[in-house]
Amino acid sequence: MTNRTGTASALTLSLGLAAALALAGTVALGLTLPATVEQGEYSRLIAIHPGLAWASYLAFGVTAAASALWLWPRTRSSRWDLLAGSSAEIGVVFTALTLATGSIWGRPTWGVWWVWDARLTLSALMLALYLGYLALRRVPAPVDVRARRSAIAALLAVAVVPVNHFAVEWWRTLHQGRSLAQTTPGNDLDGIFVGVMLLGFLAMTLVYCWLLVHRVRVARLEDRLDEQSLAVALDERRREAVLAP
Amino acid sequence: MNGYVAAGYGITLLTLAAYALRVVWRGRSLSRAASEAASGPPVESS
Amino acid sequence: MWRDAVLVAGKDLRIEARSRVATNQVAPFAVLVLVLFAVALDADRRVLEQAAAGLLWVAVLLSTLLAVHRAQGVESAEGTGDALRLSGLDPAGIFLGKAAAVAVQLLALEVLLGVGVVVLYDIDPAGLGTLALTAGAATVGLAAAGTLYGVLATRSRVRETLLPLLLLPVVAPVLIAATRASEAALAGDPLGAAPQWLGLLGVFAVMYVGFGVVAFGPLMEEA
Amino acid sequence: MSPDAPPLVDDQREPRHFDRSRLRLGIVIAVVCGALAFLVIQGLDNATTYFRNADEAVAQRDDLGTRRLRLQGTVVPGSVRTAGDEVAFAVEYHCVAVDVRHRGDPPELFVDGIPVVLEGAFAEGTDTFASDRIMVRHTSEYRAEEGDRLALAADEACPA
Repeated sequence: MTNRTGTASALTLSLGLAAALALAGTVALGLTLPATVEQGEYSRLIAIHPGLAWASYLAFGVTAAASALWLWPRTRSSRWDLLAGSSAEIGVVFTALTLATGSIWGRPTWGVWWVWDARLTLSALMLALYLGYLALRRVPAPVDVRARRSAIAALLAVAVVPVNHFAVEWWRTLHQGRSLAQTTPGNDLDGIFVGVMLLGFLAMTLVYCWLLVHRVRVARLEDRLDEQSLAVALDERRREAVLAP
Repeated sequence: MNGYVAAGYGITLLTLAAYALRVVWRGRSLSRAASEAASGPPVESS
Repeated sequence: MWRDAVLVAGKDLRIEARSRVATNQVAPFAVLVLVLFAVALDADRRVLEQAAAGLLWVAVLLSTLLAVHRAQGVESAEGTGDALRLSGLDPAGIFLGKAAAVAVQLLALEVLLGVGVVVLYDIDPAGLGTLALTAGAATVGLAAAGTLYGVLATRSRVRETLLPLLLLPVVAPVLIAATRASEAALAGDPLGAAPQWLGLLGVFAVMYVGFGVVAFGPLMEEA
Repeated sequence: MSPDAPPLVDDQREPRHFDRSRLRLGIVIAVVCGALAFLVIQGLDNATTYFRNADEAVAQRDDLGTRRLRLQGTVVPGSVRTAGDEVAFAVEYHCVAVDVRHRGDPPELFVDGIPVVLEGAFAEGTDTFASDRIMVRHTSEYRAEEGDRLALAADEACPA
């Protein structure tokens, strides 16, 4: 596979296929969920919204774990830094989508687009924190400096994830409690909804993995090209210096 | 189908597709640039 | 560690006292923010009264950005940062010293803003003990988090815009908790909510002082 | 260890420095964990952040005055009356009911027997809550639309 261009491989092809299948299944089943008493048709959004939120937690968790592995001297390797940055970027996409779908669900069901309860406030803060993290990564700096800085920032930022997850239990929120902890086992309809929701979790996880592999490869290419262009520039500068007199 | 539901699904699928395309496309252009750079800068006659 | 902290704090405060930037620019800026809010909301005096606590802490937050920016700017000029790094001082001490210097400036500023709120917004200063505790805990948290993120954002050309983006989400809990605690204190705390918010402020302060003590060393080694 | 072979100064210093930073890291981790644990315990305790339940609001009626707050309760079945641009109904929580007057249109999914969060304040001198926003609070339980709605209201029966 020497002549291929791009970041695809057998791994991403199979991951992508699985992700597409799971996502298609989620959408098909999600859109045909029965309407419910409390929420009418709007309960159909449960197929995607919790899955997106889960994928964003997963992405930020991976960022934190990779950052810790970079900081630990025995496992230090540039690959953890690239993984952390790539995962955070995907996590930001998922967080933004979580907020968007939640807002779209909230308007007809709660009656408002947005409220400042603990869950929503923390989700917004989570998005802002990781936007800051990505901005920090974009600051031009030597690779090692960037890695150390962003690893520490990632470890500081990740605290918001568990607090956000349990916020619905620690504080009173307009947002409903954690979905899986709240269902009643005897209720058939709960079973259907939980099943579709779990399929949504699977689909979003696969989409995340597929995106992550591609994004890490892109990040590695970016770094390599930066190094090369730096080397070329230095080379030219040297030649100019030799030719100048 | 209800507008809010459609909007929720639509925004999710479109955003994910757009982001995925961006990443893949960037990977292609970068790997092309990398292979060009590896084979040396294009020779220019001066 | 503690002796180094006192040294660095004394140095930073002396620089601030001599340069007079804090008294001539930061303090007037903070008061200006209060005045602008007052002008914007003056039509309904009740709104101003209800929002006083929030506005006070927003003004403090904006001033924190300036103070942190100054504290880092002192080190990035003319290689003083390198001198500090090579001085053999304990990084944790440097962190505590710089944070303490910022905290002292912020406390002075909060007293000034408090008086400003009483005068400009016509607030009856009640619950002074709770207010003092709130200001103390919030200031320690703001100074510690500010100093930590200040050094993260330092040495980059986009520092002016990067620091607010990094710091504001982090200190948002301080803004919320300090505002709620101050509101409760001003109303005489009829519902007993102030201690809970004070607890949150204390937790935040302890956590960020801890993070700073551990993380400041590795962050200073870079660059 | 033999007493006649004193260790080199460097040998003694390096591990001490190492231990110290280790110790410091340990202390900080312990302190941060303690602080987080405190937050969790306090958070579990601290239930008053976003809204007050109807029974608590009634108990705190005197302290609340005409302060704005959020009030949570279940819409008492059969209590909803519409008059002009106002809706009057009652919400209850733990068998304590509060009369509500709401200005404006209630949300689409507003019906008897659902839990709602209201924004507003007690009207001066009365125990009526003047609300200007109704938010419907949902649980994660799902019931098919054809199922009867009375099942929702019958969950908690109060002594008359």
